[in-house]
Amino acid sequence: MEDTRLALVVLVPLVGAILSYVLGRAAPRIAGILATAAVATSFCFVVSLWQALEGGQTFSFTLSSWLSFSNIKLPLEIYFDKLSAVMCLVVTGVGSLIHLYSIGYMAHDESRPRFFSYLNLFIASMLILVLGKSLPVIFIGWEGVGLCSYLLIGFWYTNPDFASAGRKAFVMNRIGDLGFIVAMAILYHSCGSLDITVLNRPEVLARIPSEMGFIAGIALFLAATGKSAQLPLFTWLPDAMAGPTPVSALIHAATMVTAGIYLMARMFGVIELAPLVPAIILWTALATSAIAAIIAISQNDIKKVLAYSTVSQLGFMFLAVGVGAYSVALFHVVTHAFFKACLFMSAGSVIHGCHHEQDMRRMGGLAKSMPLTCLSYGAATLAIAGIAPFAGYFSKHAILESLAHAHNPYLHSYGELIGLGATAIAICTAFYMTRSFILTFLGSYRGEGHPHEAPMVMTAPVLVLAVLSVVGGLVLNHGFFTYLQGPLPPVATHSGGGILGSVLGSVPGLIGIAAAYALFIVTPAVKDQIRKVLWVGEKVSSGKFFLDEILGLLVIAPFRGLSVVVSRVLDQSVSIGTGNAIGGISRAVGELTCRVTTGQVSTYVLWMFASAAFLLYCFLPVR
Amino acid sequence: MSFMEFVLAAIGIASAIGVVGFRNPLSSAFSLIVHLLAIAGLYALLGAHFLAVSQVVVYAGAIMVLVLFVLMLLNLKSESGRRIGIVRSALTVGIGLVIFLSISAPMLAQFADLPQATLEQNIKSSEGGVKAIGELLYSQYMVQFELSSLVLLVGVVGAVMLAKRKNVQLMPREGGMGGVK
Amino acid sequence: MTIPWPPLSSLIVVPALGALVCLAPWFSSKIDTKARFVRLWALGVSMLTLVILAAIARAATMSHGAVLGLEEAHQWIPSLGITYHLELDGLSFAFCLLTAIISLAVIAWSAKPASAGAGWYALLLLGEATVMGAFLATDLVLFYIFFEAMLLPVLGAMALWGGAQRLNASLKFLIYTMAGSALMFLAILYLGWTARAMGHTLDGNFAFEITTLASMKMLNPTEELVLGLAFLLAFAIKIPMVPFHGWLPDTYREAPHGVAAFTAALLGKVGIYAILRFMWPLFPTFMVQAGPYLAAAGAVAVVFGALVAMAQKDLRSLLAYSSISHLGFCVLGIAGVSTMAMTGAVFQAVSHGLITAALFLTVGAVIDRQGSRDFDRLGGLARSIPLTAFFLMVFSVAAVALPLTSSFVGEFLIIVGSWKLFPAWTTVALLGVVLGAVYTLTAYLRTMFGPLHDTDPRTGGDIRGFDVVVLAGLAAAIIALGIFPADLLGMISPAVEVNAVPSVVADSSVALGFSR
Amino acid sequence: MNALVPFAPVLALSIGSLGYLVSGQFLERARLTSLFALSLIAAAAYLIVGLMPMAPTLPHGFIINDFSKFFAVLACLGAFVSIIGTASSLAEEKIGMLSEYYFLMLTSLCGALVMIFASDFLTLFIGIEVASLALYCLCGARVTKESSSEAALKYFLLGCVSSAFMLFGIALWYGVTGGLAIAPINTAGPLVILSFVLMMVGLAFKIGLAPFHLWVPDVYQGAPTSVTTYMSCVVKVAAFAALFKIALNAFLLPTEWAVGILWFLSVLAMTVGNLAALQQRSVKRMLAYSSVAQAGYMLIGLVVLGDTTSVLASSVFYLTGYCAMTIGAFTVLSVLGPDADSVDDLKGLVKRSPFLATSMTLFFLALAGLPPSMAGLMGKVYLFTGALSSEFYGLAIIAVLNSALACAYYFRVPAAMLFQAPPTSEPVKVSVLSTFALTFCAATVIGIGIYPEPLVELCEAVAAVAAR
Amino acid sequence: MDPITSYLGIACLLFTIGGIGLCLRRNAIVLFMCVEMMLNAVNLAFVAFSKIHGNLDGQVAVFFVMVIAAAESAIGLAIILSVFRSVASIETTDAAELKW
Repeated sequence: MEDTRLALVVLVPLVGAILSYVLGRAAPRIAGILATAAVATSFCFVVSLWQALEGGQTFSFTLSSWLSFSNIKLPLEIYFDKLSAVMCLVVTGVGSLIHLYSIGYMAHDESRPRFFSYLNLFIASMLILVLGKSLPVIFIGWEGVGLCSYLLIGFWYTNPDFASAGRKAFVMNRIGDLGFIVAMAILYHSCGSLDITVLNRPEVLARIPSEMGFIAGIALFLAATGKSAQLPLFTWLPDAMAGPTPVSALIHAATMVTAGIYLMARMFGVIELAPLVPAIILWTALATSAIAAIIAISQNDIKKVLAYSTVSQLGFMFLAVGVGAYSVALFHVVTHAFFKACLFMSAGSVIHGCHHEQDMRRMGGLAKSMPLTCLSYGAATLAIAGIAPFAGYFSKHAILESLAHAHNPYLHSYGELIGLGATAIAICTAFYMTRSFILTFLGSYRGEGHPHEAPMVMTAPVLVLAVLSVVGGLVLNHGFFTYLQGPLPPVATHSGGGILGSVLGSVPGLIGIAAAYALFIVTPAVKDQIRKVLWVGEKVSSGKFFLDEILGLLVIAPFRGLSVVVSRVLDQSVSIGTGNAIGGISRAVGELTCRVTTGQVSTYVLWMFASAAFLLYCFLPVR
Repeated sequence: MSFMEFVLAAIGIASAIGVVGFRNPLSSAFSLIVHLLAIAGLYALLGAHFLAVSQVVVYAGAIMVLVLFVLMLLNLKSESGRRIGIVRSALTVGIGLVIFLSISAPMLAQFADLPQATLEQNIKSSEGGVKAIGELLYSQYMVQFELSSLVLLVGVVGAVMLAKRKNVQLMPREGGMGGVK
Repeated sequence: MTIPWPPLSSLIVVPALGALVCLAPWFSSKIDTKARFVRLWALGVSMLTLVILAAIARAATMSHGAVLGLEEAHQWIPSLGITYHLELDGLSFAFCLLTAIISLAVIAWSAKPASAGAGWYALLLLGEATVMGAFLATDLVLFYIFFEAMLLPVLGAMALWGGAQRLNASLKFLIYTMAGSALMFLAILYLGWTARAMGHTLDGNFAFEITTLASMKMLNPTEELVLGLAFLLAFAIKIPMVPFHGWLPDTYREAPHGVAAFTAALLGKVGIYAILRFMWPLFPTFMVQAGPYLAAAGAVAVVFGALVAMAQKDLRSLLAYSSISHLGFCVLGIAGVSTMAMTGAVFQAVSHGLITAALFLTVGAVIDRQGSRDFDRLGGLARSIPLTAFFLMVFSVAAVALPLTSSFVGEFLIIVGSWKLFPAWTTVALLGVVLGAVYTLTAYLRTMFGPLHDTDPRTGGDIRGFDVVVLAGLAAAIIALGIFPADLLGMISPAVEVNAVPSVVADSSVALGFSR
Repeated sequence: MNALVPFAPVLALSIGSLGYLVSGQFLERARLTSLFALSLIAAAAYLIVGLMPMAPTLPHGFIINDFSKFFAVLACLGAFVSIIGTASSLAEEKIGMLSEYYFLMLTSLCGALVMIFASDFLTLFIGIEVASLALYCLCGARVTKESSSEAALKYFLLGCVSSAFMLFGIALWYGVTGGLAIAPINTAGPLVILSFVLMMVGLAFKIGLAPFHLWVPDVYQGAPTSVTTYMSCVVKVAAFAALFKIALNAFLLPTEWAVGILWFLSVLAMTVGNLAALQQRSVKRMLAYSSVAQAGYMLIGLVVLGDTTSVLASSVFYLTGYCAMTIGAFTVLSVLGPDADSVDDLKGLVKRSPFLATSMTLFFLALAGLPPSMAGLMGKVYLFTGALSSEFYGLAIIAVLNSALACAYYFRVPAAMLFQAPPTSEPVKVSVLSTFALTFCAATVIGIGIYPEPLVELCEAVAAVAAR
Repeated sequence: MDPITSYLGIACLLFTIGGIGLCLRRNAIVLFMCVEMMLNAVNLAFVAFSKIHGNLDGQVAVFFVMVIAAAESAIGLAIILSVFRSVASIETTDAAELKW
């Protein structure tokens, strides 16, 4: 069903992006308000559409015939179903809060109009991503969010490191995009369409040859690893913390990075074509999650901790994807959006309050000076640690549970192992999050100046999100999976359980919290002992597993070298050199030819005679 | 080949080599005169009497006198400076040999065995007396004859144009002539 | 089918006459006195050309429903079978539109070389006329004439107002092009002669008109191979394809900005156009056989151009090599029989024309301001020239083929279209997508981001006035084509199908070789 | 009187020039003399056009047909335009003796006409000598200039040698056929080939085909530019006419043995000419080498001679276009002054005289075969189509690659004129006559290119007669 | 060998000797004389052919060649004089300014 509201959902933030820049140049104050209003309006439209969704009802809207010509049909069409609805609500909802927060956070930055313009542009792109009816349209959003991410990471572009971080994010996303494009190519040729509503039909999927199905699945997953920061493409996400903190909250925690999971859920039919693909996804997710969690333990930059935690949590979501529990993954997306946005924004408030100090070693004891922020951060920490009844508990528990129901032939013998690993990661998560909480808010203040609580315009949205982190899981837990059963396959989970179940389910989180509390508050000496014993582990962890270096050595350096070699040798010497050489040779031969003309008659006559002799010798039949 | 023919041919060839070989241009010129006279003799032996006379008058007479006059006017010595290198000489002679062989071989092959009878008849019929040639010139070759006057006219006018200079004196250079620049 | 008015020739004649009028004061007395009027005149003429093109297309659409096969034919040299034959179909239209837009943009662009007067506009208009001619001509000899002629105005402008090495660069450009087209020239004549020798022509004379020649099917595979290679060499140099790009770095380094924009945007496109227009119909068997190699060449060019661009320290050189890279996609697109890929290739060619011209102009503004084009002497300009920075960002983003810009449409269609025929080479070309992002963003980073490196500003500041309109117009065109490409695609694809596809499909023996 | 009719043009020229020589001694007025010379040429051309076709009968030694008429008119036209174009530069070249100068030029033209009309070898030879002897003198006409005399000496000595070869060839022809008429040969054998080769040496020299081209650069450079202008056109026209006539009417080409010789000469000429021209700084030498190369192209028509006459027509067409180009180019040089020779002398000419620079550019574009002056391009279309249709692929490829190579040096002169700064800003004065000549040449190179149809038809007709 | 034929041989030989002289000598007048020698050689061939064919055309040709040779000598010597005036030498190695 065509619905203009759907277009407005996307267009309002787009117009907001333009207006907030243009009008914002005149009055910077207005930019943030405009942008926030735009997203909020969009949110309202989403809500009204969501309300209108009943049963199998969906909405769509065609913006342009786009790539339709001849017998090719690829219109620029957006589409609203339950899955999109969930994502849209998160994007616009959390997005509005973060916009609001940004008004405060960016209050003193002179480039506010640009910032809000980018933010709105991001929201628009993200909405296109989640609303796209066909893969190319999704790709529009996919690339759009990448661009906005690039622009926002490098927002403070005068610092070349920040600008480079933006570039890194974009390029790594581009690597993933290759997968997206390849998948589109394969699917188009096999199925004759790229419409997601068509592609998930079994009879259409049956047309894909098996090896192509495998490649398409892997390609899609590659795309997802780029966007959702999984191995081997996750190193951009920690670097992306160069951007302003609201950006980290919005893009690099709540919304954009979950696009990979959304894509997997959207294209589950393709993902499951070859059973090897989910297995690969699962293992990759597990490795990513574990590595990120380990790295997070040793980070001192508060945003870096959160960034690695995000990677780790994204890995968790992919674990669910790997076992086919897409709605569980989506659930985690939602709860994660709540608590991670809350965490980031709290961290932003902390940074704001500490005069742009990000190093946790120069914080401490902020609970006193910033009680509201401390409260929110604490609530979100408990949520991410998976303590019942906080939001994270439900989604995490559902994931661990669904792991047990994996029915992938490639995973049969490893079921327990994966479950164990995931549990260990959960413990780890609780540990490092507690550590960050302790370092930041407990103890005494170690930094300079006087920290102060953030203004109301910042704390209010944080508190809203904190509340959501607390109750979100509980509220959504019941209806969420059944709600998504239309667009997604059903999951065999009845998570939450009773009170006992909740207590049992919270154990890993509690262990982590307890360990952190023990090591950082009770017996710091033991902590140092452990650090001494596990010095290798610490090196690896604080060195971020040397992934950047490895990637640099294995990928970037060879390409740099190749580029220089190709440029110097193939281009300058061979291609251009050959042309020059031919020119040089003809000139030299020409010079020689001229040398015959010595200016002396005798020589000329000699040549004449010689030539005549040659002609006579060659062309006379008798010799 | 009669003895006379042989002698004249030998003189002709020898003097031709002399023209090329003498280093003094005067000697070359005299050698050329001998050569031209020998050729005139050959013409006479072949029965081309008119040509023989013309050869003596035009070539040995007019042209060679002109050449000698110029030679004397310019007061030239032998060719100065470097000799022609042995390589170049050998090359030249080699090329000359190729040309000689490739021209003469087919020619001699073609005309080696002419029927003697017709040949003698032909020789007789082409006795180049003044009358016979004159008749041809004024009938069949009338146009060409007239055109040859144009050739001579060009020769005259051209020489005049080149030699005559306004306001430019023919100034003998100091310090001897030839080769100094 | 013909339309009475305006005739197709007016697309060539109007700019050509306009150019002559520009030159008139040059012959009389002083050069620079009427410079402003000359500029307005040139603008008017190029605008008029665009309007005429639009009018023709509109008239055709009104009467026939689509721009298809508008013709204008006259006898020219009957004894040699050479005709004056122009045709405007969707394929030509796309390129003519590009030509008209780019000419207008370059003429309107205010930053021209200091000493350039009326001659600048005259040469640009002549360039427009000749390029239009090349895109319209269907008689091979006529095409060849335009193909050569279009070189000269560009060469002249470059040699007049280029950098220090401008003469060497222009000489190189000339020689490369001439060497390339020499064999094509022979091949054209061979075709004309064969048509006569086979007795296919009505009047027993040579024939050079493409539809006549193509309908004859007179070549055996060996002939197709040899002639096809001769044609291909010419176009490979013109496009340029690796490794025939030796002229390109020098040219783009030395040419004035406008000329570089004009060259990069239009001249190479003639190669792409001609392969579709002439080579596919004339040498279908050869083209099918050469397809994989062509695809390989295209893919290699994509990666090669990108790799070399990564190593450049000079903004203009980087643009030059990026051009090679982007055109590699076009080559990949026209390598195989796929309406999708071919249409995409044409679209990509148009889009690349717009984007690269815009980039050359914008980068020109940066270089003019900074007096340097070396990365080491640029940086942080986003703060001092924000508008330029904005446009450069828009065009860079377009260059890396982000969706909703025109180049995405082209690259997407090419990749998806070629995938089935040449999966391996398409994958290789995809690598260029990543590398493209690397060098484009690096260039942007080194130019606009980082600490301000504003030591030696030459001119006051940001672009302004008319130039903003020019860039905004180009940006609008790029984005409009990115969002609403369907009309243009719908014009291109039937023309492409008529030109390339049926000649192959009809021949079953060829179809065998076609299954890669 | 009727017997004299066929000779009317030659007579008019020769008698007129004689009278002119005599009267010229009394009135040395530059403008008058050139006008008189021009009117004579015009009269001759008029008479040629009016001539009735006539079979070669003794005692004439002349043959009048469309072929010879075309070439004769072309030679007259070339002489006419080159005299117009260069008349005003004679004073600067310090050629004092104008009446002798024009007399020799007219006589040389007369010789050229004789070459063109000749129907026997003797007449042909005399024609060659009349034309050549006059030219030897003309080359040395700038008596105050060392290089002029040197050029004359070289041209003279080498020209005589080539005449000797030619004459030997004629002697052999006489030896084989027993007559001197240019009539179809009825025997074959090595002597015929030998005769052809020796004559070819002589004619290749006159045309300036490599490897007998060594005099060309020296003489073109050393001779007064006005003479070079004249020579570059008229001598080529006459020598090509003679060559075509001999080859087609006497040796009955196409024959198997001739193809190799002509192919070799053609390829060598275009390659050597183009390669040697690459490095020249002197424009006259460059044009000289270019003329060698162009002669190579023009020979193609004869090389590839098949059963159709149109290939020969293409050579004639190209020759016609070439005349306009070369006269134009040399005329520009002569206008620039007697010593304007180096490329540097042309630097920035466009600032000093847009007209000269534009027309020179047009001529060079034509030589390079580029639009808009498409005489060269159309000529090449015509020539190479012929070569291809006779299946001379190698020749066509070499020729076409050569013409690409040639752009390298043809570019240099326009580049210097248009793109470089002038050493002085002093404008160049162009006389009315030169302007006329240049305009005529430019119009021709453009006109032939844009509307070649009439000339193509004419050339086809001419070739059809020649090959009969 | 027939005597007439041997004349042809002599003509060839003289022609060649003249040519060799042209290649080896430097004095312009000597070169001119060598040219004359070559013409003479051809003349001899003409006369011999005239005998072989039994007509006088060859001899007429020789006559014309002589006329031409006379004109040639006038012009040639004038040119040589002219060169001498400007270069003060008639050696071709000295009059070699035009080259390459």
